[in-house]
Amino acid sequence: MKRSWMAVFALGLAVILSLSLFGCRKTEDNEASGGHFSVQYKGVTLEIGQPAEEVLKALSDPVSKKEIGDCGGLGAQVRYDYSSLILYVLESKDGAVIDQITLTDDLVATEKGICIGDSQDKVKEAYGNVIQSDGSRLVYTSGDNQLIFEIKDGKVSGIDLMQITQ
Amino acid sequence: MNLKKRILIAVCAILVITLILSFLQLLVVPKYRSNPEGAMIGEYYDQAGGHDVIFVGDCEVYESIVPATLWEEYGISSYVRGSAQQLVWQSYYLLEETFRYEKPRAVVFNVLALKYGTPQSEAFNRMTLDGMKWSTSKWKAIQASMTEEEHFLDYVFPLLRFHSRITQLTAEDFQYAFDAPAVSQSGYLMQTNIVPMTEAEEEGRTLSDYTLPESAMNYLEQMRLLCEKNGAELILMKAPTNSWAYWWYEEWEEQICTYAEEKNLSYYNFIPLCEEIGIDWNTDTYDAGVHLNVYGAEKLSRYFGALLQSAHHIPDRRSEAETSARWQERMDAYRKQKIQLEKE
Amino acid sequence: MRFTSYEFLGFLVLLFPLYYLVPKKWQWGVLLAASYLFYAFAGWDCILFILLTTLSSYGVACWIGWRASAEETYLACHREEMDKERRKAYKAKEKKRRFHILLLGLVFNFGILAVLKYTGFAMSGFNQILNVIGQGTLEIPDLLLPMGISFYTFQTMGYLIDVYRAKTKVERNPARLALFTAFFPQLVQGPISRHSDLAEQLYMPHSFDRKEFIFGLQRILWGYFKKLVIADRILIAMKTLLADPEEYRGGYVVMLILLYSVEIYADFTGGIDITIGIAQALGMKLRENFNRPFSSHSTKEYWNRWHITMGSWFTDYVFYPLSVCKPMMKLSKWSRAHLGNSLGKRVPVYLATTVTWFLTGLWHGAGANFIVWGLLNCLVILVSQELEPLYARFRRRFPNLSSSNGYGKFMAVRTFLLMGLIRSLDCYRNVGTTFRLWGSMLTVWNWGELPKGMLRLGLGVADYVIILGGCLIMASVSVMSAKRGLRERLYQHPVLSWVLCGGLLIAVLLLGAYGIGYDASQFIYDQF
Amino acid sequence: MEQLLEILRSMHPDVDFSAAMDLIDDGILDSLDIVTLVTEINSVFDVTIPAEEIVPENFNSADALMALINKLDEE
Repeated sequence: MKRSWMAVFALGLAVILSLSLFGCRKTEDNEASGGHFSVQYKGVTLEIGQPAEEVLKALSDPVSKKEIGDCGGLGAQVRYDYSSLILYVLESKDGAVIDQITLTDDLVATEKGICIGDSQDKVKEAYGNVIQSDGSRLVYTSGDNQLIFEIKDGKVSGIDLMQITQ
Repeated sequence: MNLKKRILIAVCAILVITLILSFLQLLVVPKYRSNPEGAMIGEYYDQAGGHDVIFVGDCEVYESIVPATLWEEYGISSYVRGSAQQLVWQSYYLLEETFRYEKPRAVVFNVLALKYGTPQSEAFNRMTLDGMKWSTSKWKAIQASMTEEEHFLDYVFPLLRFHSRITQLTAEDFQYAFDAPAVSQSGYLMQTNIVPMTEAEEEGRTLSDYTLPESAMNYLEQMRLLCEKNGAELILMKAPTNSWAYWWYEEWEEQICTYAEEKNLSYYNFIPLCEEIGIDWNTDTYDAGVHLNVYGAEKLSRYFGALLQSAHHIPDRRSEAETSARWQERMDAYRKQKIQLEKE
Repeated sequence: MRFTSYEFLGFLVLLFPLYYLVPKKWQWGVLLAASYLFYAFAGWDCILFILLTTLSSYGVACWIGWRASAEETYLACHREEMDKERRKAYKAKEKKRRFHILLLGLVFNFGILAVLKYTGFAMSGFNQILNVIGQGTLEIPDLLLPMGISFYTFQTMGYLIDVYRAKTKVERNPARLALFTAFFPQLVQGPISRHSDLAEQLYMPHSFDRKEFIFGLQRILWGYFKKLVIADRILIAMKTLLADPEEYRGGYVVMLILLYSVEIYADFTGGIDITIGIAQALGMKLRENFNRPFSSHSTKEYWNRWHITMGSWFTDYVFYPLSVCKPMMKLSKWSRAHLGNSLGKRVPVYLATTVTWFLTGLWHGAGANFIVWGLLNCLVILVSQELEPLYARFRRRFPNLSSSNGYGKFMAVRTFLLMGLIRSLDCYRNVGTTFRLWGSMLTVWNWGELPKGMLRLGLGVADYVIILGGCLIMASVSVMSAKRGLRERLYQHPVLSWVLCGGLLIAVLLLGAYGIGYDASQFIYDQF
Repeated sequence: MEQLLEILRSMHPDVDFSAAMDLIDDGILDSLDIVTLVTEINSVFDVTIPAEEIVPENFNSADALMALINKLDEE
């Protein structure tokens, strides 16, 4: 009597264990090594795809603001020039989102501390071996974001954070 | 209640329901009065035929080319089949359809749209494609333009897409349900107000990739072959814009120039020619440098007309009675709208 | 493939003619192919699990069937030399062996369900314990949840238990059992059918019956009306309310409860109408899953009218066996001896009820809030069971009042609100938040700003008017069809039925919350 | 039989069980009552009603119940 009870449960457990090991996991999307790219400016972290409203409120008013509507009047590209960076915002019927960030001087750094003027090696050391390097640029991707370092004679001459356009 | 009677009732009921649904469809489909960019494609059909030059492309085309000036000054009969953010494959299929209506001598394509290689936005797709009459070209254009969230059925039965507008209907929807007056002058959307361009030009933003998408260039190549097959000369143009939002990068310019040389097509980039054309960014733009207003467009058309006549032998048809009679109507309509808009 | 997608409508438009054109003996084959095609849309890898369940229950059922027939032949040929005593012992031994085979099937299939659906929940619970003693956390695997796994698993296990109880004959053809398990209309959200009811209908050839087919289509249309025009429209407002529970407190919670009650009624009964409508169009009769639930006067009655097939499944296969099994018998003897007769009598029943409701809650979803939802329902039922003598005395003291219509209405409203309150646990998905918000209903008084506030949730005045109109239509249809089938009566007046159906169709196409403007949501019960 | 009626009456005093013919179908006895009844019968008549016997036919009237009890008794 005892033996058959044990057999039944042992078999059941074996099945469950094998299932959980084999358990067909959802295909994990292969998260690239680099974490999420972001930039710290006046105490506010700026990221691509972030809703623009709070960020614009948190940052003091920009040096200049230029808005260009699209042909059909459905949305607009807005460019906010700040002292050491330019913020491109995409406005559409479902809200405004940060589309691109261009650093313009060495007062602002990426989340790994790289600013304009740093050496090429410092960039490679911080962001790992180069994933994409076409001539005068170092390009790193993470998720659907991209971080681009323009390089001129060994030094970083421009930093851009943007979405990968198809 | 015998069977025959039941079937009769069923057939009548289905007929009535279809009638009601098609009327509701006419009601809820957007009429594009406030944003006329959506209504232009549909206006071509009752003016189709007898054009020597057909322009296709996005807002840069229908805001910079004035067919009325081309006719008035050079006797060139032309039509602009432009629409908001018209993608290159949409231009291709529009051309494919246009060649069924007429055989123009030349086709002019504005190259800015080559920067998009994949479907962009559902709203712009609707503005360009809903106006088209049903044909294999429209069917293929829809297939090529649909974003993931879109369904082909939503194009076949626009009621399925726009049904939610039933609670936001305005007088316009009832007034223009069955037919609506034209919003454009042979495809040109007149803009008379003036918003000068103030600060210095800024460069466009840096791009992650400066090469034009391969899919777009393939469609350009197909467009060239299509024009060749139909005996039309494909001419490439880049309308003069001066804004960081629609910046024309040198890398793109190089690629277009090499392509044009390779296939020996003529390519006119009007941006460096602004002084020669006489475009003054303080008076000739209605949105601070992004598009030309009517005055700028007339200047550009005057300049381009001369080129078309000299280099591309587009005939002067003012002497032909029948064509000039047709164009007389269009010229009156053009002048009337211009006076009226300037009053506002 | 959701019921509200174009693909599904295309699927039906192709299936119906094919089903009636193909030779009669192939009809069930067409259904099987259609069901697996429908399932393939949900993902190829899910098919593995439904096959696993089907084959395992086929094997176990045949094995039990074989053991049972072996027992009969043995008894038949040894009838003379076995006296009553030995025959009884042999039968008991055989029954025990069959029980073990059954147990094997149950453990295997419920094992699959437990692993795929509850590992995450169990591990997160385990992690909480680990955090308390500071050992860090386990990485929770994101397991794939096959569509409708809870429904088809319960249905096949019901079949296994029925075979063990010799309530239904063993299905010798695995393909037929596969159809019983994966019959596509009921895959998404039930009803959970019994093998004895459904099996015969599935394999019997069906000739085209115009009246049944029209009734089926009408019911499908009615399901889509409730689902698209009412349920999915309400969902827009609910999403805003649920996105930020802290902001929408007090009066908003009451509105959420009311909205969710209407939304889940329209959504669930709509989905079931589509399911039963499809089955009827194919010539089959599925069990009704609802019977005017909002007219029930008590929670117990409510659970006999809402999701009937689930309730009866748990009663037949969990509640009764649990309350009559040997350990429970010993417990009741013990409790009767020690706690006196009146209290002792209640112990087994209450214990069985609590366990059943715990499992019902767990079945609804892998989350603490579902379990609390189940136990709360159980608490209400047991409390009202205790108060029964009090109600009886009240009825005796005020006979005319208690039998009056008004009192009936009062009880119905009371049950509706009580069920709505408990059901909001589904919405907030977090027990703490839900209790806090229940509290806020009393403490926070923001009814003043409600009219303006409700218009900020993504619905305009027109939408609320449509929802109200929808509720009136649903109520009147429910009242009219209570006495005699509405479609039956309508069948006599084709013009009127065409006007109504045409109106419904136009309402669905025009006012339905579907398409790019809205993202027509899943059925609430869809994530099972 | 009398004992059985007495148990039934203790649960629902206002129902005349001797005459009633469809206790389950009319919803007079619901699942809770059935289980209480079964546990009572098991202890009073010293039989064990298995779960598969809990079906409407056996519980619809007092006579049917009595027949079930007798059947289980002499099996």
